[in-house]
Amino acid sequence: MTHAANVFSGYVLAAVATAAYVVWVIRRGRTLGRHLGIGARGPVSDVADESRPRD
Amino acid sequence: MWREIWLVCRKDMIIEWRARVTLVQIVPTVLLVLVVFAFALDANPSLLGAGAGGLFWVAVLFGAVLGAKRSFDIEAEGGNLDALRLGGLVPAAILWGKAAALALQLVLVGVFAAAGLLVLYSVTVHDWLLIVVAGLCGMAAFAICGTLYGAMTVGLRSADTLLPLLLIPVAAPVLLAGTRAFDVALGTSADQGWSWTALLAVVLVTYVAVGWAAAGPLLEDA
Amino acid sequence: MTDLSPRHPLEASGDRAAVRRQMGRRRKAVIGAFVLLLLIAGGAATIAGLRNATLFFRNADEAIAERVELGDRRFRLQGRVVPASVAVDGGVTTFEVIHNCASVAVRHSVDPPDLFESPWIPVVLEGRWVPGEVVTVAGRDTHFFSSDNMLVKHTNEYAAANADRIGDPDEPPEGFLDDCPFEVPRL
Amino acid sequence: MIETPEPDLREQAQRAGSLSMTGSVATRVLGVVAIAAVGVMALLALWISPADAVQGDAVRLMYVHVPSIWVAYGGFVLTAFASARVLWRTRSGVGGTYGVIADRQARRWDRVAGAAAELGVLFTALTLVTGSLWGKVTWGTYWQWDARLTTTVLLFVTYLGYLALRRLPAESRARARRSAVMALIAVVNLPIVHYSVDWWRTLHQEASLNLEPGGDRNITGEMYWTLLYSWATFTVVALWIGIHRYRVLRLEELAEEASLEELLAQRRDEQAAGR
Repeated sequence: MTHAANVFSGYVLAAVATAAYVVWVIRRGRTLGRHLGIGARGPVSDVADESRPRD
Repeated sequence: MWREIWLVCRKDMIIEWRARVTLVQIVPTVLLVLVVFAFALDANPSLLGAGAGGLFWVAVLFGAVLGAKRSFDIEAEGGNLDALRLGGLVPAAILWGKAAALALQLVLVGVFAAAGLLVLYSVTVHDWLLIVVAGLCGMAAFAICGTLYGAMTVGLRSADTLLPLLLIPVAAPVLLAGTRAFDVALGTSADQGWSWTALLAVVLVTYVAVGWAAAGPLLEDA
Repeated sequence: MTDLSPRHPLEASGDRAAVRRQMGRRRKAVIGAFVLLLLIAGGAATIAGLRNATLFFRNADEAIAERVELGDRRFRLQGRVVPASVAVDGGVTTFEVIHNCASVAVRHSVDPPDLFESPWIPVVLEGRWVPGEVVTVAGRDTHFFSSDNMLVKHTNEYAAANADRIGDPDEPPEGFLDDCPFEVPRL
Repeated sequence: MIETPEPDLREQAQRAGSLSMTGSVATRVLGVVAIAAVGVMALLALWISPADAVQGDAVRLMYVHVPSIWVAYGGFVLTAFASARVLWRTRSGVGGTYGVIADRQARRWDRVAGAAAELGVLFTALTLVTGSLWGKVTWGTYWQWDARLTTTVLLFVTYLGYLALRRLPAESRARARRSAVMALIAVVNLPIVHYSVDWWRTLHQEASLNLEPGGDRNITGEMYWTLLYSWATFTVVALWIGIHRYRVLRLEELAEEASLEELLAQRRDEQAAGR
């Protein structure tokens, strides 16, 4: 009985934790993208990596 | 190089001699840790003897965190670190000089903590040589770690809270090996004390190597 | 006359420390390699030394050999449970564990975990030596091990439960008892 | 005075037609593959693969526990590699030729290090939790201070510290360099964790998969393939999240720069108004 319960909770925990992280990452990307107004230019992967040099 | 290390070390020791922060603040705090543990374990005095080795190292680690913080606090004020570098000192010399000074201060802390153990916990020492060798290796390792992470967090606003989080996991091998060696030297365990001391030495050499590699990137233009 | 010869940027910067650093780089690499070598050698030596240091448990044969040093101190004991020796009396489970052909009689005072039921399972027990005449599969002994905590140390072998198993489940693991001068009774 | 209307960013994002700002065709495909793979994995691990002869159903925790730590190892190794590149790229700052490209590449590697370390921490946490649950049903205890468990928890805390160090506000190049040094210190613990079961006596069992050629395998066929499949699944999932996380880190940098520019503009306006 405890075997099944532990296996079950292990899988559920792993799934929930990973899913929560996925959602957090994607939502954070959306929020930041909107904040920066990148939405109009398409997803960030298409925006050139134009890190400006220091000095 | 050696001269430069000596200069930095002497500078830190002079500052310590004038301000006496280690002697007047860190040593009493470490002794207080031992006293508080004694209160907490009062109901079972035999536990005090059994845990003496571990408590010693926990207390010294605590002292090392405080010492590392202090060691870089004096550099953060007024851009001292930049001044040292502009004075032509090699980053490695700054790092090793500060580490040496911190190690000396930790030895001071350790001597007081050991005296505290003898008095408060009434332990008996079976093997003084093991205590001294393991103690010196462990404190040198603490000092190097402390200096590295001190340099990493110098001038950061949340350095006070971050330093223990960074330092304690890295210092854990020292804590483990030091405790085992002390347990043997205090006669509470039948382990192989010198093997653990050898592990301490290896950890020490590892930190020296890492410090060697990291001094440049950390201090050059951080 | 002005010197118009091109300068190395390091020279031009007038940073003597930087010049020295550049020159010292090769020597640094040699020392670095030396330190690394020392580190590997030292690490290997220590690991060899600590391999036998008892960090977590003592095997049954070592526990018997070190009985005098251990005295009445607590330590962890490891061995495989002999299926035929298991007996439950009230809350106390008695059994024997074998490692390297040394057998230790155990009195365990707490309910064992589920996997204790599997034959020849390796277990780690926490407790101490207690003097007392006992008879084990290996002969007479002057001490037994009094334990109050049992951990099942399952092996790294995995096999399907429903596969056809060869021989009876009471069979000891292959080669485990080969060099032993005694016979182990079966269930 | 003519008022220019504020552009509705939300609307713009919707017009861009993307569910996520950090997605691309590649990540979308990867995401679908990952989710499908997880479904198949659940079926394989919980249903099709057999129960263990000794452990029974508890063995099914292995298919989460072991791949998690493998992916975490991979993440930490990638962090160390990327950190080495950060230091290597930004060393020798003398002269101007190195400047722009080197700095850009260093920043990219720094982002790789950050994203990989975060995934490593997540999967180490999963390893610890599932291992604890597994330990309860097999060993009979949730936790023991044996060498493997202790070193793993230290690994976890060390990288938590690394992430904390990364979050501290600082000049971006100094921050990248500083955290790179720490990542290189932290990765030393990795071989210790992995070989702890061989070097010391532990309650934890030794590695089941012998990776040396010709080494014998301690797992029977179906379980072995399920384990390998789970590992592949975890890798795909980690890659998918990792790419997104990398892009989010890029966005964070952009946001930081933007806010800095905004502040500068404000200051300029103030001065202009004051004059």
